Amino acid sequence: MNTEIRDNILQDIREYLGDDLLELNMKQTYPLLLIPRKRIHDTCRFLKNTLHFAYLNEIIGADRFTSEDRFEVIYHLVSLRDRWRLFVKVLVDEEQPLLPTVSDIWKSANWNEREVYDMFGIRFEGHPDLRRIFLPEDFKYYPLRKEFPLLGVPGSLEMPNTTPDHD
Amino acid sequence: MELEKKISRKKPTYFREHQEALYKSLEDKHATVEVDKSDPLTTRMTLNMGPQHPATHGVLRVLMELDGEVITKCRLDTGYLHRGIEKMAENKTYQEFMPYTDRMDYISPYSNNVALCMAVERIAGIEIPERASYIRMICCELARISSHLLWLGTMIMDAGALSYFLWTFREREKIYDIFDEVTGHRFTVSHSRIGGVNNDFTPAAVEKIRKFIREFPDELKGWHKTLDRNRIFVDRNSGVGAIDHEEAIAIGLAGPSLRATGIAYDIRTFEPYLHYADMDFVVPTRTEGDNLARYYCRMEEMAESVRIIEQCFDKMPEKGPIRVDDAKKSYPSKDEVYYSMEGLIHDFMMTDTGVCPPAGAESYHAIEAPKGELGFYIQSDGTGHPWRLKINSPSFSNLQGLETILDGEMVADTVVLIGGMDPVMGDSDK
Amino acid sequence: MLAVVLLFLLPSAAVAVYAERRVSAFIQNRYGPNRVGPLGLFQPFSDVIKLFLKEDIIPEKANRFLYILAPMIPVSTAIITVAVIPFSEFVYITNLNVGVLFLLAVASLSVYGVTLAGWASNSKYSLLGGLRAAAQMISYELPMGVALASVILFASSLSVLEIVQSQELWWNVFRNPIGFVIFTIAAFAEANRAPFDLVEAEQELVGGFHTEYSSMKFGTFFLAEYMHVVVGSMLITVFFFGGYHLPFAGYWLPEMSPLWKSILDIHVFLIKTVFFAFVFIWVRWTLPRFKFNQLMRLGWTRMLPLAILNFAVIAIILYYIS
Amino acid sequence: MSLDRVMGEGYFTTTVDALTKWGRSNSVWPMPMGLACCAIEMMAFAGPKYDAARFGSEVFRFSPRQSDVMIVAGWCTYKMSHAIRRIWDQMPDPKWCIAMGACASTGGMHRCYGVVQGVDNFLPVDYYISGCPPRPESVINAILKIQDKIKEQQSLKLDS
Repeated sequence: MNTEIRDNILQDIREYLGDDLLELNMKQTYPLLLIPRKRIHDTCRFLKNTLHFAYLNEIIGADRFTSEDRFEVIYHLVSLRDRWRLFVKVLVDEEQPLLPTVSDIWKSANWNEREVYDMFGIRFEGHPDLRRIFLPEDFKYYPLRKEFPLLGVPGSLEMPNTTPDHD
Repeated sequence: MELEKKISRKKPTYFREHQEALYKSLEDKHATVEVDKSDPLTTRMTLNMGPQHPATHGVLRVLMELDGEVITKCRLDTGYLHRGIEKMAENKTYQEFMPYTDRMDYISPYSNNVALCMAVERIAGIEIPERASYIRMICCELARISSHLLWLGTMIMDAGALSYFLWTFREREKIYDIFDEVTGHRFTVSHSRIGGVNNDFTPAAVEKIRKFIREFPDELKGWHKTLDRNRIFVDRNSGVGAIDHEEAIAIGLAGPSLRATGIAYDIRTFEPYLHYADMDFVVPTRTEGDNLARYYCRMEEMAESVRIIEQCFDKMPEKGPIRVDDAKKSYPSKDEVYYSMEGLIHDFMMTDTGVCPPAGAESYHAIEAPKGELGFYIQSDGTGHPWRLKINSPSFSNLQGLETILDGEMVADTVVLIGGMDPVMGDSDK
Repeated sequence: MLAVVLLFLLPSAAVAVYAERRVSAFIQNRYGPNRVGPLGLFQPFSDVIKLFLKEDIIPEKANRFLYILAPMIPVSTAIITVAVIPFSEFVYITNLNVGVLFLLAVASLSVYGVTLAGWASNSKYSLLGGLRAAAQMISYELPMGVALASVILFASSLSVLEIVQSQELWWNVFRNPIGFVIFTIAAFAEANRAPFDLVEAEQELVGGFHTEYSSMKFGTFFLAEYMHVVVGSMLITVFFFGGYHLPFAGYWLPEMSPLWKSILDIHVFLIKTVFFAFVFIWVRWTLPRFKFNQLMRLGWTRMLPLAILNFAVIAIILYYIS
Repeated sequence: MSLDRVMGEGYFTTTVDALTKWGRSNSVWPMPMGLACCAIEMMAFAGPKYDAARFGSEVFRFSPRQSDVMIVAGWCTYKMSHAIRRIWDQMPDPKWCIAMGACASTGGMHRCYGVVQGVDNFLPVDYYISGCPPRPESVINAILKIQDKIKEQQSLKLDS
């Protein structure tokens, strides 16, 4: 990855987002963009269609445990053409954990968004099939939130009946 | 029809809401195969495969709606192995968390160890000694061979030839022996350490590895001989689950499944880690994207792995440290611990607090595990525990693709397709 | 005579089970059962005792009558088949003049066992297994029948004994090799053995038609499968490998007294049967399974036309020779 | 019983009992409940180097109706526990259960919200294998212990 292409890409992103690019973190190996919630859908579309970030690797949820903008969702994008990764971060509020889905842009966002929903309770608007992916639907908590105890809430998941004739 | 419905929709007895949501989601799914609805004979059957089923490689549950033997639509239900490994990671030091990575993709634990170590090393800024990185590479490639061997055995066993499974297992036993000698355990090795590896190769281990890579190509040739021109095997796999490269990227396949569609996305060449940049090897790709292409990709990868191990032995320094000599970053050697006060204190501190990356740092590092890209995204808060550790597991991506691929195939194909995708539920369920 | 044959056939299934386990172990670089009795020979008996004494489960929603009836059918058809097989020139239960038709009729009966078992146990996996069985049997019955018809042309008789006697000089495998190949493949399919075992297809359908069967009902299916292996090898021997005849026996074998001839014949017959049973096992442990649509394609578009062509060619040649 | 009077007290029942024990103990067909890493070692147990077939246990029946001993290999989550219990309920008597590995026995290292801390919470376990994962030798040992257990318990004669 030569620096010229990289600078070009970053320049394109800056131009597209303008003032909405809240932060561009270049301290780590890969750039990390922080953008506002309302721009996420069109930015993702722009990144995929114009800058060839065709491969959505994963969607990461995290709990910052702060009073405002408690959760963050990070989109991990790969450009196979330019051999480069990009991380796009949005902050989500605890009171209203809602984000527009990107599963209409990348099909692979489907399960990743379900995973974030399962672990943090962040709902994705317009998701075709927003169910819990790992835990059963009957479970009412979101385990990766920091207040959830490691050993779980007793009785929140049912144990099988040990008398054989249940039906 | 009413009776059919009654039989197939028996009331679930446990996790009621979950089951109902799952069945409803199956009904809601847009079918990719158009079936003529006017024919009164097309009665549908919902077949539940798993979570305990011989071909689902663990505890995957496949819920499918059948038209005769053709799957019109299907849903995968995962999470039967979900134990909350990411939650546990937040409560462990980085080094303590390593044994858990062994149990993620339990077919190739060494790769997972290396992936975690390298992610932590990147975020904490640790450079590992040269000999250690060669040891890691050799063991990673052995793990790749061992993983692909299990894939080969189980996939052909699912297709009906049981003996291949035992033949490949015989070869796997040899790799287990090597790991037993190198690390002290058959397959949950936990051999890699942050800042190096636990112990050096013994001469016996080197001898065993050399013997293995000498003999293994012949075995590989034998399998090629019995399978490449086997009509039943080829007919069952060619054209089954075919997918083109654009679709493959869109549904986010990883590893050999993606490479079988023609995308040479291999982290070893995409952004080389360890010493893969110095190695001479090719990334096998195919363009068909079907199950047979996945077979060829994996088979050729095994041959490439042998070549990489040979080159590693050529380039590996004869002697040298195997761990960073910096007690703030890695465990001191056992000699130091037993015979010096400082060593003992450092050892204690490493176990108690461990490596502390700078506060607020976020970093990602991926390696090419046998199943695809395995990455760890770590957010640090300055303590020895990760604030958030996200595992990007290849099986998860591949299973997601499987849900699309299975539509329109036959029941008999599900087993070879699941085998060909090679998911490991411990990896995908986290 | 009947009792003797039955006594011979029933343990033969047990021996076949033992042989399968040892041969598969040999193929897979293992030992196989070797703890129970000398060389593990009593392993099948220990299995049978266990199966007899296990709890017998009939699923609640199953059709009880058919569920119980189904396991008996494959066993009885396997035993009935033996009625017309000659073990030597003088040792046979009966010599029906329509023996070949009888064999075909009985063989097509055995599919009822599998299909009924699949339907009656009210499980989806079983149902799929049963459906596959029905389709498979019908498609392979035809090539088998036509292949047998080409055999009948040489003997000009429907009696099994006369078919064997017609092979005294030249075995049918030399005179009719294509018929032999077709018949062997069809026999594999009839016995539901790999690569045609998609009826039970352990990896897809768990156990196929016998998924819901427990205890000795399952054991009966298990034994019936091996009986069909033995019977299948007997049929291949009888129709294509000269039955009890040594190779080209008519040219060099001297006249013998009926007693000695019978002893020799039975041994020759047994050796051939054992060889083909071995082939059955060998194939099972090395070949992958067919897919359902491939099986149909093979049966209808390859084997049936080939069998008919073979029949026609042989008929024309024989017409001009005579 | 008249036969008992002729042949001595309990002759018939004990003979049949011995035969039953012999049959049952020598053909213990496992139901492989392979959940996680231990499943791989369970495969190795059936594989060429360790060869479960020597003890008559190579017939891995995936249908619960036809198996005798359930080997729970790997950690068991709450979501999976229901399926395991259902399969156990479907197995015909007499049946035995082996908890293979630390996770199945006690929850092991996976002390977390998703994992049942030991399958004995809902299954009657006959033998626990230690190790994470246990080596195949330990699984063979467990099978032999199950065989011993079968030989020790009365199969037909319930009392006296």
